[in-house]
Amino acid sequence: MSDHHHKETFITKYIFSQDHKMIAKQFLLTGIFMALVGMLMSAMFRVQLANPGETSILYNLMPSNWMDPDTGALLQDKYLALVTMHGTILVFWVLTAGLSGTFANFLIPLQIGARDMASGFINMLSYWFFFAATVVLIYSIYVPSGPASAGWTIYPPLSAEASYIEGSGLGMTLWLVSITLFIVGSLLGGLNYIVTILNLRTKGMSMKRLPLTIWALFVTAILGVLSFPVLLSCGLLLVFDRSFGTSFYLSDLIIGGEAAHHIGGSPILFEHLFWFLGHPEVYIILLPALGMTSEVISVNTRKPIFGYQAMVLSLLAIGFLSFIVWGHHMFMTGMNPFLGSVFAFTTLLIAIPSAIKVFNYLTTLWRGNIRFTPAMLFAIAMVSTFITGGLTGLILGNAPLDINVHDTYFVVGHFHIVMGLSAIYGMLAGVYHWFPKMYGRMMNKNLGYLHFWGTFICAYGVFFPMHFLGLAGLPRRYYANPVDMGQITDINDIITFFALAGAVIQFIFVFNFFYSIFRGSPASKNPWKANTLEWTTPVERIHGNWPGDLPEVHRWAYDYSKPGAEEDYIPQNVPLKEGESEH
Amino acid sequence: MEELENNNHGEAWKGGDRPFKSSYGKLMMWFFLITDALTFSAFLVSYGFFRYTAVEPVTEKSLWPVPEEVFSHFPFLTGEHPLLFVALMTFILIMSSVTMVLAVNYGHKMQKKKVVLWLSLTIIGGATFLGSQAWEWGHFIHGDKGAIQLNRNLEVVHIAKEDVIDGKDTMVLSSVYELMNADKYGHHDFSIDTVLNQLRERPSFGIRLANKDYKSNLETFEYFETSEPLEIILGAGLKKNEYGTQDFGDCFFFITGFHGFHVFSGVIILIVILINVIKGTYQRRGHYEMVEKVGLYWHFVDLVWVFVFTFFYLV
Amino acid sequence: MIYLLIGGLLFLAIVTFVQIIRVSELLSKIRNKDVNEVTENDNNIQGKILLVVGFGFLVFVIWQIVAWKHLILPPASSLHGVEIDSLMNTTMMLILVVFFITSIILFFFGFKYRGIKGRKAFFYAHNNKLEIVWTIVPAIVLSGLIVSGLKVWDSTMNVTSENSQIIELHSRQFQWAARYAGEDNILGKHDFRLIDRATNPLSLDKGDKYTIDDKITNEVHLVVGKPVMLKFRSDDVIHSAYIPHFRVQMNCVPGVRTQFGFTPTKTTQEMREDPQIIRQMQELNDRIDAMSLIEKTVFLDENFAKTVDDLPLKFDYQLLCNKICGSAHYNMKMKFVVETQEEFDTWIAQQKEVGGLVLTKK
Amino acid sequence: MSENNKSNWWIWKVFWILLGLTTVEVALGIFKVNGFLPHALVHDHFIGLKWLTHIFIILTLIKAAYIVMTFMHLGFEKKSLRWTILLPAFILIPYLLFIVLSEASHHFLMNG
Repeated sequence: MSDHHHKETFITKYIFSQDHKMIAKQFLLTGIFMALVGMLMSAMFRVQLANPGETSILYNLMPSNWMDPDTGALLQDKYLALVTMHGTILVFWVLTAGLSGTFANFLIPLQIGARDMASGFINMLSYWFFFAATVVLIYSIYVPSGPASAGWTIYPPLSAEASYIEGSGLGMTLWLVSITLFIVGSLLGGLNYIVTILNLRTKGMSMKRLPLTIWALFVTAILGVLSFPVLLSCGLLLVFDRSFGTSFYLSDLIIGGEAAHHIGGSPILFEHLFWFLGHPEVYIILLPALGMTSEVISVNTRKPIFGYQAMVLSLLAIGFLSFIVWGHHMFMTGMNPFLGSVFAFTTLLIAIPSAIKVFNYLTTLWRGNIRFTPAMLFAIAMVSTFITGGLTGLILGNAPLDINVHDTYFVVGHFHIVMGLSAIYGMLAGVYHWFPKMYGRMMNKNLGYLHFWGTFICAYGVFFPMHFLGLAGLPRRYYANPVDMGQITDINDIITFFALAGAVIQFIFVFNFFYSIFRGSPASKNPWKANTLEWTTPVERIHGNWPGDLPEVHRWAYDYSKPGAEEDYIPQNVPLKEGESEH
Repeated sequence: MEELENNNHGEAWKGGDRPFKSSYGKLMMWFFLITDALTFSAFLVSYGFFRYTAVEPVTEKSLWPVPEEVFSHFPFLTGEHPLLFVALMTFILIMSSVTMVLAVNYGHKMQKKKVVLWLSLTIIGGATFLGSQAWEWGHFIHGDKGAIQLNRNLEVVHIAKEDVIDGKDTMVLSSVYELMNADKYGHHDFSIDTVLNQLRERPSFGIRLANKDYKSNLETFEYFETSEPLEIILGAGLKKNEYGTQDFGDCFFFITGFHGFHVFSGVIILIVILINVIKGTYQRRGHYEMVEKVGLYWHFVDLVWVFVFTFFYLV
Repeated sequence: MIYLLIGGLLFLAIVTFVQIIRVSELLSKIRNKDVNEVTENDNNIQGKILLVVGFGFLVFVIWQIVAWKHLILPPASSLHGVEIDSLMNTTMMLILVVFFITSIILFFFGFKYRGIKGRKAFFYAHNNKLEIVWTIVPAIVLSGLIVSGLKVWDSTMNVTSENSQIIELHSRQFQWAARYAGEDNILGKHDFRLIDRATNPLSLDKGDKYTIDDKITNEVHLVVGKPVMLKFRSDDVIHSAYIPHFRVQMNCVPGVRTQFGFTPTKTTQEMREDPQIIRQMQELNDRIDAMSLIEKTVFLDENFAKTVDDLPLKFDYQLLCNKICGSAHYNMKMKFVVETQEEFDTWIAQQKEVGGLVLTKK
Repeated sequence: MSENNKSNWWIWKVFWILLGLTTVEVALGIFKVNGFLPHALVHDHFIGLKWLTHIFIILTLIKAAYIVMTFMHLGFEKKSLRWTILLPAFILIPYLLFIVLSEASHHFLMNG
């Protein structure tokens, strides 16, 4: 049974592969591609905001009918299309699929000691549904009327009627098709992750010994499985409203100067159903990053993560709370003020488990022996953005304070830092950390440092000033600044400068990544001297993960610098010495 | 791959604990059912939302149609038989659930022939249910009362007539067909003017408003002063229906349709499984877990129907 | 051609880059060292950079606060806004304190405990007392925030329309209109099916007796110190009425009624004398002054519907649309004026009643 | 055969229970139309719903419980599995319902 070398053709090995490691890489590559697409879109609208009404070489990346034929400037509704697609791509494609798709697939079987996912076939299907969704989404950019343009939250009626905005025609239909495929893909994936973690752990790998990454991915998968189906319902009802004339979300509309037949529906219902997914989605994005950060910080401080149990409990608490707070996105929709109070209360509760996590990270750093790999730097940056962005959440989650900053750049700054940057940093930390396991080679360290410092500086340069724009009363999704706010132009220019610089710096990473796949220096079996099980597998990555028997687990994953041990790390499969206590 | 999956069950299983003492396939099915339950509950919650908002502002009377009036027909029977047909459909579905349990039960005992028998009966039950639903949809779409749509808030009002019950003069629900002396099973296309003229000529007829208040003939035309009649609606579609508020029809088609789609896919899966059973796939594999998993799905479909039945037809 | 050139340059740059990396990796191979292994030297350098950049970031934050403080909104010009502002300031202080303390600790720890070969980290897995402390302390602080937050929320949102002047704000792509309830202070009914863009753009009910004295205007005038109840309505998509200086925001949702009641406390004139506003307007006017005459004319005409004679520009309250609503979303705004009762009375007397304008009974 | 019948008796028991409950529901529905039920049951409200509606909901939940616990075997699975399946449904669905219905009542207030 130790021999898992089937005859594999190119197609079964690289394309329709059922090996979780290959599927993870497929997710990662698609994720990186989509991240670049999303980043270029943001570069385009940052350029527009700095030079409104002027043309730019960047716009040539888009179909020519996106530009004004005379001035070459970006058209107004296409600006909204860019914003919409940027949001959709980053939230769903990069941070949901790219992050948890990649690392759940890669790490779950390796860290729990399983040969593969519970069902390799369903796992493969999950990727290919995602791939189909990607194709449809990219295609929708090129339809003549443009892609979906109603914001990534696609609130009807704007998303329901093509005469309100051009993108709500075919582009919106394709968006809905794409997101449906995406949901099917992530549900298949999520079900697989959950049962794999529950059922396929190797001997000795009790839930109390699971690495925090796996805990985070577990909670993430549960969140996905419970929240995505409601988005599916929500989207289906919207499809019916758009295409078959029902009135689930529409009422009292005037279309083209005439009263439409819709009556009785309510956009507020849509918003509730949408945010029932939408808020857990924020944590679907954030939790894997938190989990991987815990892992990377522990490995590189050479210390056990402080308060393992508290970390797990706070993960679970965040997971649970994320389901009952969605209304804080809707304080200003005219919702029942009583519900506003309920949601303000539950929202602020989230700050408690988040604070626990931050303090535990800081204590883990205390008296460590920190090794600054690029992954470790990104993990520290992740803690930093989690603090910076999380704190402004106290303003946005408190209903009365939200009145004045709701839908302004303050929100944009907040969520880009706390969920955008944190999750991206977590993802990059993960890539730098597990790259040797994925490809058997090391990524170039110095390029990694360069990439990190560039990213860290530019990202704060982009998103921190946005808070001031918001406090000055500038609404988001504006094609150009209102001129009577001429005083804020300088801030906008600074943001655009950092955004473009940051975008260029990402190409260092792309280069490093592809260069190292083929030319990087060969990695050893356990280059970071880490404890978790994936580092006990051979450098040659075989289908089935371990030659011979599966490893047996005897201890938790965080025995770093344990007193009495010779080395400063003890892998999980090393039996306890006589008289050694487990923690 | 087959080999790897088997390894996870068989020899290579190194005794990692399975906290639920259940195979991964069954767990996956259970978790899938939770997601599906959430999908359905989102629909039913939306339905609750529409029903709750369909209330007349000042009087707080419900503007939602009365289901017992809408679903009051039985094939080959004349007259009003509220809920009887849907009760029969429920019975069929519960019955098919029972046959499914029996099939699963005999699967545990490895009695192939019995499994085939009860699975086939389940399929027949499912197909009958689908047929009944088709009949019901047909009836719903055709309608049997007709209604007048008014301008204000697109209110839908029904025809009523005076009657004597227990010696008291009251008004009862009638239909456009009765007013026009037409056959309700035929195809008609009444114009709003002919109906209004007829209403003027037959003073024993009036209307019933969406809030279930009756208006005598005189009051009717007073009411039409402020709220102008637009057209006659016969039957139901997604944009309008003769029963009342637009969302009633939309929800009916969408929710029962989505459930019907589940039953349909269930029947297809059952047929595939039945073929496998007959071919002896599971007998060779040594267990009928596949039948059990599909059984879970089938019971879930039944479970959803129980809720749809209550909230759509009874309440 | 230009693309070909850029492509060629990029290609060359990449090739050079690859070669440099190859050489450095080969060199280290000769020295029998893995170039990608993190050495003590790396730890030292990166730890120091972390300290410098981290504290640089904190200095950047302080610089922003100092340099841009005058750009943010001046203190609220409404009664409830003052409460919101004071809660906002408390929260902001708290946030900044926590932000600086934790960030300093983070960057300092990173620097202080940078790795040294042979040193062993301190095995410190958990400490229940410590963890309970930093669960309970945030919980207490947060309950304070929540309680005061809910108090402000309740008093802001649960305003009744008694004693308030009632004004309807009507939104559609991409313009606002206001409807004053007239002397009876009751808005006439409306029904979206009565729409007629030419004669009845707000789809008012012609038969309703309350409609006749309503007044439709394209800017809103309010009386200082007098409560006002705004009722929102939308004809097509969701818009959002955002009046930042009053701390007022509410979505306009088709098919759903929403409202927001508040009391303005500063007249437009008073605001124009506010030092912070003067400074903001000064910067704006400086910008306009720097333009050529033609640019000026075009700019003023396009953005303010004004001419050069109106310079320098003066402050006005603005209602902005704050929910994505289509291509001209960013240009959907309306002027608000707060003035004394006398000024208001003169203005409103000049506005025509709906009854005399478009509504003739069918 | 007799042995098989014996081991299947619980299935038929549950079947009769479900059938009985459905019959009661349908009967109540028909009585409601014909006006045989006490006025209080059909017209008086309790927490926003009619008393009869409450009865229907309780009967439905009993039916659902029988289907899930016996037909779907959940009653015979491990306790931890049972709660893993049931808890999300018990928490999330009522919460969503609560929020959306509160919102609906607010709509109704505002539009009135």
